[in-house]
Amino acid sequence: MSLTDANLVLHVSNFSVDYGYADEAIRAVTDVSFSLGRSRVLGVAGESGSGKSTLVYGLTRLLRAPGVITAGDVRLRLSGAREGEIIDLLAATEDDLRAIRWSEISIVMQSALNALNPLHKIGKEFDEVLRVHDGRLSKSQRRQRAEELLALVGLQPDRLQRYPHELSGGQRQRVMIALALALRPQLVIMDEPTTALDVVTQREIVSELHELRERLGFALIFITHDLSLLVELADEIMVMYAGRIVERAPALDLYRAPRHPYTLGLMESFPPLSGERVAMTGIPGSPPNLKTPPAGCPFHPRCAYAHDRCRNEMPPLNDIEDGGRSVACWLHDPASPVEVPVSLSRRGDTTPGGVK
Amino acid sequence: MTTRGDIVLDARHLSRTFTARREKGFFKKKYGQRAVDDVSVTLRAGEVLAIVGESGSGKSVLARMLARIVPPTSGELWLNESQIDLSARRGIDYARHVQLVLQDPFAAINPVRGIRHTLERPLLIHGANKGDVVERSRDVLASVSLTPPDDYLERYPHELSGGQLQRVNIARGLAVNPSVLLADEPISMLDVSVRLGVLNLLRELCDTHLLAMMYITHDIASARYIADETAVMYAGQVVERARGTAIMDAPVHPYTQLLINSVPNPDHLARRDSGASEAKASGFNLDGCRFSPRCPQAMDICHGNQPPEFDLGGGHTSRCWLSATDEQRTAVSIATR
Amino acid sequence: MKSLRIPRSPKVIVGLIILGIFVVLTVIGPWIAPYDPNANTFIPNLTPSWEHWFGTTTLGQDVLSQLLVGCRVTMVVGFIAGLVATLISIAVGLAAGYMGGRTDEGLSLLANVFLAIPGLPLLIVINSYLPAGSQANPLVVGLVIALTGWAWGARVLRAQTMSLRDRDFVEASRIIGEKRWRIMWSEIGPNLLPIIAASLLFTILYAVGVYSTLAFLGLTNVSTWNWGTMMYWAQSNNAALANEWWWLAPPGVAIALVGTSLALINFGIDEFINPRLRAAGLSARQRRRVGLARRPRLGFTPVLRQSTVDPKKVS
Amino acid sequence: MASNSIDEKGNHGVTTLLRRLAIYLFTAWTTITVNFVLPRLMPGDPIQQLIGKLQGRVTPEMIAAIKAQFGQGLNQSMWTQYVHYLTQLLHGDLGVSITLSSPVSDVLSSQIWWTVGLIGVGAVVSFFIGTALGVFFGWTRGSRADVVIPAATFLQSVPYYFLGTILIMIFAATLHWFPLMGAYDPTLSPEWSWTYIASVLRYGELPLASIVLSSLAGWMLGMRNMMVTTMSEDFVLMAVAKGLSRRRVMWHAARNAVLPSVANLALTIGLLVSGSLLVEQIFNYPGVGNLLVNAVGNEDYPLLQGIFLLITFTVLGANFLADALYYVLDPRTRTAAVH
Repeated sequence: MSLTDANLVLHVSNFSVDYGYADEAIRAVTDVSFSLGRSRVLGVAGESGSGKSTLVYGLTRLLRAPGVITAGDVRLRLSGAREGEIIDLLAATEDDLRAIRWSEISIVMQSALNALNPLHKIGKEFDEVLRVHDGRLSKSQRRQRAEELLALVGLQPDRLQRYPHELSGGQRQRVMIALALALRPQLVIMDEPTTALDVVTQREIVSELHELRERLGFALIFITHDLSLLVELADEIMVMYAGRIVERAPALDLYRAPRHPYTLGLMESFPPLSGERVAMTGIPGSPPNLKTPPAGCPFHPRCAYAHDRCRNEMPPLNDIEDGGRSVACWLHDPASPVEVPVSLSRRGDTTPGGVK
Repeated sequence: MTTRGDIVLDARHLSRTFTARREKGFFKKKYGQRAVDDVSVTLRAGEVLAIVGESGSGKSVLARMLARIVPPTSGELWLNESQIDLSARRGIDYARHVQLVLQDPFAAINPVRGIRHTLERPLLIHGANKGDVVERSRDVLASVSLTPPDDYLERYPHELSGGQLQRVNIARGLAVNPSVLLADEPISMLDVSVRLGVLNLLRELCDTHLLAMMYITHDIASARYIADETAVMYAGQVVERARGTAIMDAPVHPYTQLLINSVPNPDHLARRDSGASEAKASGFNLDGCRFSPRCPQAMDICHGNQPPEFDLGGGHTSRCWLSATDEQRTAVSIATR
Repeated sequence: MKSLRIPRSPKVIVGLIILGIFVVLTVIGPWIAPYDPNANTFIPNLTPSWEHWFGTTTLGQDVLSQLLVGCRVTMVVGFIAGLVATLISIAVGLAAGYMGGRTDEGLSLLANVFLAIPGLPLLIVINSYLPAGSQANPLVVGLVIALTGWAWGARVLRAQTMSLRDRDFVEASRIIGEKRWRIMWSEIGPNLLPIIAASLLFTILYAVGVYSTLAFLGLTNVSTWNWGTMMYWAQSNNAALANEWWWLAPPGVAIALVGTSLALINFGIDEFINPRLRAAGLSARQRRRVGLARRPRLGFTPVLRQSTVDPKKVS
Repeated sequence: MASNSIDEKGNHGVTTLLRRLAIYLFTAWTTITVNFVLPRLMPGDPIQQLIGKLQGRVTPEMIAAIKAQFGQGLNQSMWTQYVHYLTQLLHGDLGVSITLSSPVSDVLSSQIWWTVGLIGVGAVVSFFIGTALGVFFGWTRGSRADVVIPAATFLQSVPYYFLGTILIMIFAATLHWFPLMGAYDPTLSPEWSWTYIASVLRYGELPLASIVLSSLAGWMLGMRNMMVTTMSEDFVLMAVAKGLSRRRVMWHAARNAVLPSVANLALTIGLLVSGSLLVEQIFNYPGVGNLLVNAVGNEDYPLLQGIFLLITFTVLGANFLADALYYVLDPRTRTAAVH
């Protein structure tokens, strides 16, 4: 329930979020638990409406009205001067939160153009966070620091004099990443930071992110709908569907040997860039409407292996095998009347590229 | 009687330059000012030609020129072996033969009109009998697997999911039985899990109706999945093209190679050199090879001379000096000196 | 057009009720007026009483009767001017916004000129040159008001049309071969309805205000009863100095109420056009009911340790 | 060689500003032309009627001057008259006021400062207070402070002349807190003395308050809407995520939200001036508004026209200043975007 392991940065248990109040409320995130180790990368995959963004905005208490956190416990281990202290994010006061924001947790939003104040030069964005959180820095020190940060993401120092609209999409997103690292936070959250960019730019930014993380050692929560991208980037991946975690596994294990039919379906939704061309099916149907979620497992209407129990009972997220994997699927219940298909029972150490 | 492989739409040397445009109010035009520069494409019955490119590569402008809603600055357009008079206004007849399906289904369907209106309009415009219209709307909905059609006909766009809307969007394009279907990034706005369904639908429509189809995308893997022929565009030009999967399996042009290496691919987890720096990431060259400022293999010749399309055999071409013979390069060097 | 539903907030309902009352009074006002508004046979300066609900004027006239009779002229001029101005602005805004190019340049210039010239002084100048007979004619005055009041709506509609013109569904209509006028009318038009409605409300508001102002200045025929002329007579008889509030208040409050009702209805339209304005907030009572200690603040998502969602729905 | 986009529009912000200037100049010319055409084209020939009425009441020279100004009885082509009219305007000659028997330009230059002072100060004060209130009520949306919204809506709908009259009735006639009317103590004569200036300020309080009160609600409601809209932008949430103080976050939002208000400034100045002209009528305050109403009543067409031109030009000038302010405040108008 708490953050006993000193190597953990964040511990989340039974976290739930609603949108709206009373009769109009819908359940956007249900019963999410996970923990994140120092310098680890956690990938969150899911389609629009799966609750992945709601989850992280909720954790950081940044979710806008009418979002309401309805259950859970979120603990963050502080670093730096407050090393060893543990803060309960859901019980924290506004002042507590303000003190740890950006210095301990920073966030990169999907659209850098919208996230940067259009009236501020880039330099001012850096100057502001540095000044607010560290009053000891002089103006020239802040400027020097800003230039270092830009250099870190491969941008020229003269970009500080530019306005956001004068930069290209890739440059803006780099600025956002540099800004997020400005105070050396131990946790950085990135919400689809590369979705709006071209693949080539995405590749450049993702590579940079790798280097930066190895160099600076921050923990990262990376959200995207692109599972392949996550497999490259993340240590561990959570797949979300209809507000719940349906599968959680180390990245390569998830890729080589998915256990949830939805994860498998997602993978088979990306045609491969090599090998034989074969017909693929994707996932039939469409994601559920959260206002009227189906009874039982929310995925059952689209699932080829659904049986009676799936239609009536919500499967819990259970640990399976060893190696820290868990899946929420009745298929893997010992009492399942349906035999687990080969595609969902492969061993995790099979050669890469086995999923075709 | 059309047979598979017949040339339906043939575009030769199409170019489009956008001259300086006056700012109108606070609204910007949707596609940028970059030109399409001397692009030739051939669409064949029952085949899919994929155009792959980044945003701003000119692929959408190309599609709009083929649909004749953006007039080309120069070039020729042949439909069913007769030349189209590009100086004339696009007639209703051309619209019946060539249809364009737009990218974003949420934007491409009028939010305040019902699905029925959206499907009936093309039929009525193109002279369908008022009595038949409902029946034909049902048929076309069924052909994009929205069944039973009556469940959809009376609904409004906000009541449908993205995947369903995109099917309606495609159905509208199909309603008049066109011979050419141009699909502009038809899956990029959709949820990941429904993308393949739409791709499969397009392929199936292409095969059953012997449609000549152009599939525009920034996702080269989806092009590999669906296309009979693929062309890669960069800065308004086709830099490489090939039939089948040759482009993905053995890319020749450095840009194509960069594109393919950039696609997230867990099967090749070896760290790729990002080489990310601004100098490489921006700009294109108007005098020489457009890609030369970013190209890791650029030679002197590339900066001052535009490469032509070099034929590599089997319909595979590459617009790159690397594909030229030594004699060809020498000839150009001498000529420019 | 199901999706064009204006939110039915209490504001909109109150606005519709108030406006409805005045519309009814416009129709029946002169018939239910207890006295002849011109009759100056009553005791002057009576405070409100059962005989004279709103009292009498210094001239011995019944204020209620003037108010009821004046309602019709004021409202009719306001609505006619508002309607005509809105029609002009639809035509100009749609044509300029959709056609673009020269048409747009010309029409926009025209609208910009009318926007920049201060309306009331222009109106006063035009009005003063009108023959005496026309000045007295509310219809003529209404049309002149419409002439000075269309440009704002045209500008807003033009901007909106331009943003719609570049939207994919309009392009899709062009692709299937739809004719230009049909795209404007059948595809773009329905999407403009909320803005047209807002523009209509504003021009009516403007017209009622301007017409009563002209009347207050004595620039219309002062023997035609409307709410402006009532204020004109009150002002010229120094009602304010004599503290005759019952004479001043009815016309002023009536205009303010009409204006408020239009503005309240417009709140609903605003929230429809711009969903961000929709009340995300809860009243204090609703908050207590769902168990929130205080108003949700930006960046501090409230924590409510019990879900409000029916557990059966989530199973 | 390498360039980001084929056609760079480097300084289109300045171009936009110059375009606005061109529109205002065109509007000024239109106004002048309307002023020229209206009396000549109106049915019933109002000028002929005026001259008829004036016979015997004013000097023959004046009648001749009016005839010349409005082209009566001269066998000149319209074009010649028009050129003559423009030439006179360029020399600052607006004709002679019939009722005051002095050049219109003199009359106006002696009265304009009252109007500019009162309305100008009123406009600026109400813009700042209204905007500040709008920021506050936008920021606290959803709290109890929301109750002011219906009240402000009502206040916004109150016709100005009614508000002014009621203010006089309550605060001047009944409570005697303020002087009843006029611009200064009638026992004083205009001079640069402290007593006189103090009297002007004292007499200006209530009219100023009425202007501020009547236009405040409009600014406030508009600003509140913009504030609410802006607060749902990502960069405001970013400001919170960066751990900035509430004041600083509010400033981020307010600075952006004020832009549409400034953009609207130009549109609203005309309305504001129109409404405020009444202030002089109601408070019996000197100034062009008062002159305007009197000119209409007396059919003093030369004066009427002069006032109209003056007001229009002032409004156009203010519009241009507002546009320039917007240009200064929003960097996006100054530099082209890279796309």
